[in-house]
Amino acid sequence: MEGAPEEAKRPLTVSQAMALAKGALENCVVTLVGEVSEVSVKPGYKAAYFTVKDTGASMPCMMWTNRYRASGVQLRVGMLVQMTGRFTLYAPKGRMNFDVFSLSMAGEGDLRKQVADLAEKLRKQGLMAPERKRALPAVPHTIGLVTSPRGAAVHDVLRTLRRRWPAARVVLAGVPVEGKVAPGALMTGMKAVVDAGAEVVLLVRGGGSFEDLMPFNDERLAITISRCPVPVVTGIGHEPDTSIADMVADVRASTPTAAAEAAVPSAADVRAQLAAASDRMAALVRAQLRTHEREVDAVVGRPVFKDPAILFATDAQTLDILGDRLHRAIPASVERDRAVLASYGTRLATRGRTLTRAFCMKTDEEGRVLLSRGAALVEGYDAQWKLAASRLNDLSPLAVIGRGYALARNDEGRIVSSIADAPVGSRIAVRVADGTLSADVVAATHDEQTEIPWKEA
Amino acid sequence: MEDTQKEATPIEELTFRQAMAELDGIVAKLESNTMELEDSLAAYERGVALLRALRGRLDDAQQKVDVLMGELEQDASDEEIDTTLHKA
Amino acid sequence: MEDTQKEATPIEELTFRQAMAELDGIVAKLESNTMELEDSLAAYERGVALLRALRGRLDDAQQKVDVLMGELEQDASDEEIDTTLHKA
Amino acid sequence: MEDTQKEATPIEELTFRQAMAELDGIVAKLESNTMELEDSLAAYERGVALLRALRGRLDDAQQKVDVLMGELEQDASDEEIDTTLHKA
Amino acid sequence: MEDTQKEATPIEELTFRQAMAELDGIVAKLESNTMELEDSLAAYERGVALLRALRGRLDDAQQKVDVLMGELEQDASDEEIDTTLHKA
Amino acid sequence: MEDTQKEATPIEELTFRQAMAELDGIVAKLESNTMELEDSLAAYERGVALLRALRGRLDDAQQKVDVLMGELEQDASDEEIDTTLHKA
Amino acid sequence: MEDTQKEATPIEELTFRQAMAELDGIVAKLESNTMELEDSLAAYERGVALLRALRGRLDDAQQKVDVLMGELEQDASDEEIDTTLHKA
Repeated sequence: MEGAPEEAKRPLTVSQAMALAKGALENCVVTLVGEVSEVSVKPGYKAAYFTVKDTGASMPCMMWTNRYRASGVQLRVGMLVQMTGRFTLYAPKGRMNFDVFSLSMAGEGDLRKQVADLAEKLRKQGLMAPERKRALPAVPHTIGLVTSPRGAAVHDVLRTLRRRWPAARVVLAGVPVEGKVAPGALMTGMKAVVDAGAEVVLLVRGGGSFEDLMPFNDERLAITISRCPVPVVTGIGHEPDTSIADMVADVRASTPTAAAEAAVPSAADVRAQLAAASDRMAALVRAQLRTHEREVDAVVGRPVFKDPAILFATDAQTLDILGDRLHRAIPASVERDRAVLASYGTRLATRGRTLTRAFCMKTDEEGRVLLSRGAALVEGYDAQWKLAASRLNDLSPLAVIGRGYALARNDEGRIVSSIADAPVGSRIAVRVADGTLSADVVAATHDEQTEIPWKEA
Repeated sequence: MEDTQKEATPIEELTFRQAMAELDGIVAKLESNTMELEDSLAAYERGVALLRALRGRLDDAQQKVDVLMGELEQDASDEEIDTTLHKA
Repeated sequence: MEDTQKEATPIEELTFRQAMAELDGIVAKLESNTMELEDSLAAYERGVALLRALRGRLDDAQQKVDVLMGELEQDASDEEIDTTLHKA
Repeated sequence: MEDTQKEATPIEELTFRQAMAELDGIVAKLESNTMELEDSLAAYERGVALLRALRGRLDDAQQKVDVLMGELEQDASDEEIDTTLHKA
Repeated sequence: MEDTQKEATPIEELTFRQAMAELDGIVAKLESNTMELEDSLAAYERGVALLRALRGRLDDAQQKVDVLMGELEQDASDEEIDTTLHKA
Repeated sequence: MEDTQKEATPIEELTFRQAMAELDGIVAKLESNTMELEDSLAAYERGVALLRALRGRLDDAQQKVDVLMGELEQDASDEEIDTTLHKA
Repeated sequence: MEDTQKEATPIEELTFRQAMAELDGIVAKLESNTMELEDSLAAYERGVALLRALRGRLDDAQQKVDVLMGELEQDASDEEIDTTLHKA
């Protein structure tokens, strides 16, 4: 465009003309309000295309998808929108577009402001605090459903509940969800289902415009939800708008179906859980039984039960040994004593045989001595006597008599050696050689004195 | 047997959730591996009864809808086999 | 006999674990070989009685568990038939 | 006889171990060969009585244990039959 | 007789060993050959009486022991029969 | 007679040894040949009497011993028979 | 007679030795041949009386001894017979 002034007089090429127009248009940023007449928002497109009109004109618009998403507005035909942008040209078709920078719903501004203010107020009151959020009952037996009895939402919810958890009883409060009466009706419905025993309340409706959803931004409803004795699940199909009800509810689901899914477990999951519990219990009990069996088997395998003989083995052996020793002890001692006695017997017998022998020998000896002595006892005396006898014999004065002499004795026994010795008349005994004569003295003759020669010898 | 003072509630008097919780408790107790054989057996028996009862309830379940307010509009696409509607 | 003051508890009144513990004690005492003949005999008798009772209880328990599991399996297969019928 | 002041306890009143100890003492005394014949005879008689009583007790005990073991084995074989029948 | 102040104890009042000791002394004295005839005769007579009494006692003892041993053996053979019967 | 103051003790009152000693003395005296005839005669007579008494006593003693030995042998052979019978 | 104052002791009152001594004295006196015939006769006569008496005594003694010896021998041979009989 650098050469534009000098080339003004010369006819421009189409492209140059378009570039010139584009430059002129794109410098003009305007804010306008219009009603949406056509909308083409498709996934995959880089931009959202729509048309705004008023009674006199219509204007094609495009908005880059990222910007459109950021606006938070969902375009619908008939919507009154306020937008800021600039005109631009699509050169290949020679079409003018309004390139929208920002978009908001015109006429809703006040409502949004009100809602945001209420949200802020309730937040400050703590109604949205995460710690207030209650957990849903794992297996609700009674589910309160507060929604419109008409339309897809109630059936979506019932179908989902039937599919996932037919065991639950549903108490339904079919109430209007749009219009001025809706908040009060919703509150009445909630009370009705809670009174009917609901353990969880599903507060749902299908999608709608921001204005349609206004009952769910009601402050009284919000307080009712926050004070509801049972958990509340919202399923208000109006992404990306978030209602006050969503904010104070215990669980917020994006759709009625999602709310139903959040409220009940899946029967299949529960069956699986039950099956797992069944298997687990059986396994545990079997394991315990096996453990006990092993314990019992271990005891059975212990030596005392395997071979109970060991219980008494030591005692039995000790007893056998003692028996054996006892067996031997006493006979041995009797035998020993008997042997000693036998030796005493032998010694006594031996001694018995010789007991008197020494004495006998002694007496025999003495006997022999006595015998010999006896034989000689008289001998000495006898010899003595014999000697004396022979000597006496030799000396016998009577030998004289043998030669014829006689020996006369008077009656006194005296030798008559004198006539005086034998007076006449006395008797004398005259010893002759071979005897004695008795003689009487008849006479006496006195001899002359004769000498007796032997007297002098 | 340690828990005899606490008589077991008849299963029919238990809610599904209570029965489920008791079953969970039984499994946990069995897992603790500290029970007497007799208690384990009793627990197992109770557990089996609970299991069967729970399964039975699941099998027999039929959705009941009590309409407390308003009039439910029938949806032609739903098969109404499992749903009993009660008008309040 | 040293433990006569402590009368033996009737086995039926013992839990499995108590009976097992008593049996273990008896076996250990028997194996220690320090008992009087009379005591070890009595202990042996008690041990055998305990052992038999424990075996009996285990058998009963096994049987009971088998029965209970059989019931569960019966349920499961019924269900399968139901499901199959249902789908058909 | 030296021990007459100490009357012998009736054997039935002795425990197995006590009787065994007395028998042991008797045998040792007999073997020491220091007893009077009369005492040793009395001791021998007592010893024989103790030995017979102890043997008798051991036999009884053994028999009792055999019976108990037989019961245990009977149980075991019954069980085996059960198991076999069960498997069949 | 030198020992008349010490009257001989009646043999029945002597223990076996006392009698044995007296017999021993008598035999030794007899063998020493220093006794009076009358003493040795009396001693011999006493010795024989002691010997016979001791023999008698030993025989009685032996007989008693035989009887007791017979009983023991009877027990043992009974047991053997028992064992045999038992095994049969 | 020189010893008449000492009246001879009656032989039966003498012990064997005393009688023997007296006999010894008599024999010695007789051999000494210093006695009166009458004394030696008396001594001789006494000696013979002593000798005969001693012999008599010895005979009696021997006889007694024989009887006792016979008893001993009888016992011994009885015992042998017993032993033989016993062993048979 | 020179010795008449000393009346001759009656011979029976003399011991054999005294009588012999007297006899010896008589013989010696006779041998001395100094005696009166009468004395010598008396002496001789006394001597003869003594001789006679002594002879008598001797004979008696011999006889007595013979008897005693006979007894001794009898004893001895009796004993021998006894011994023989005994041995037989």
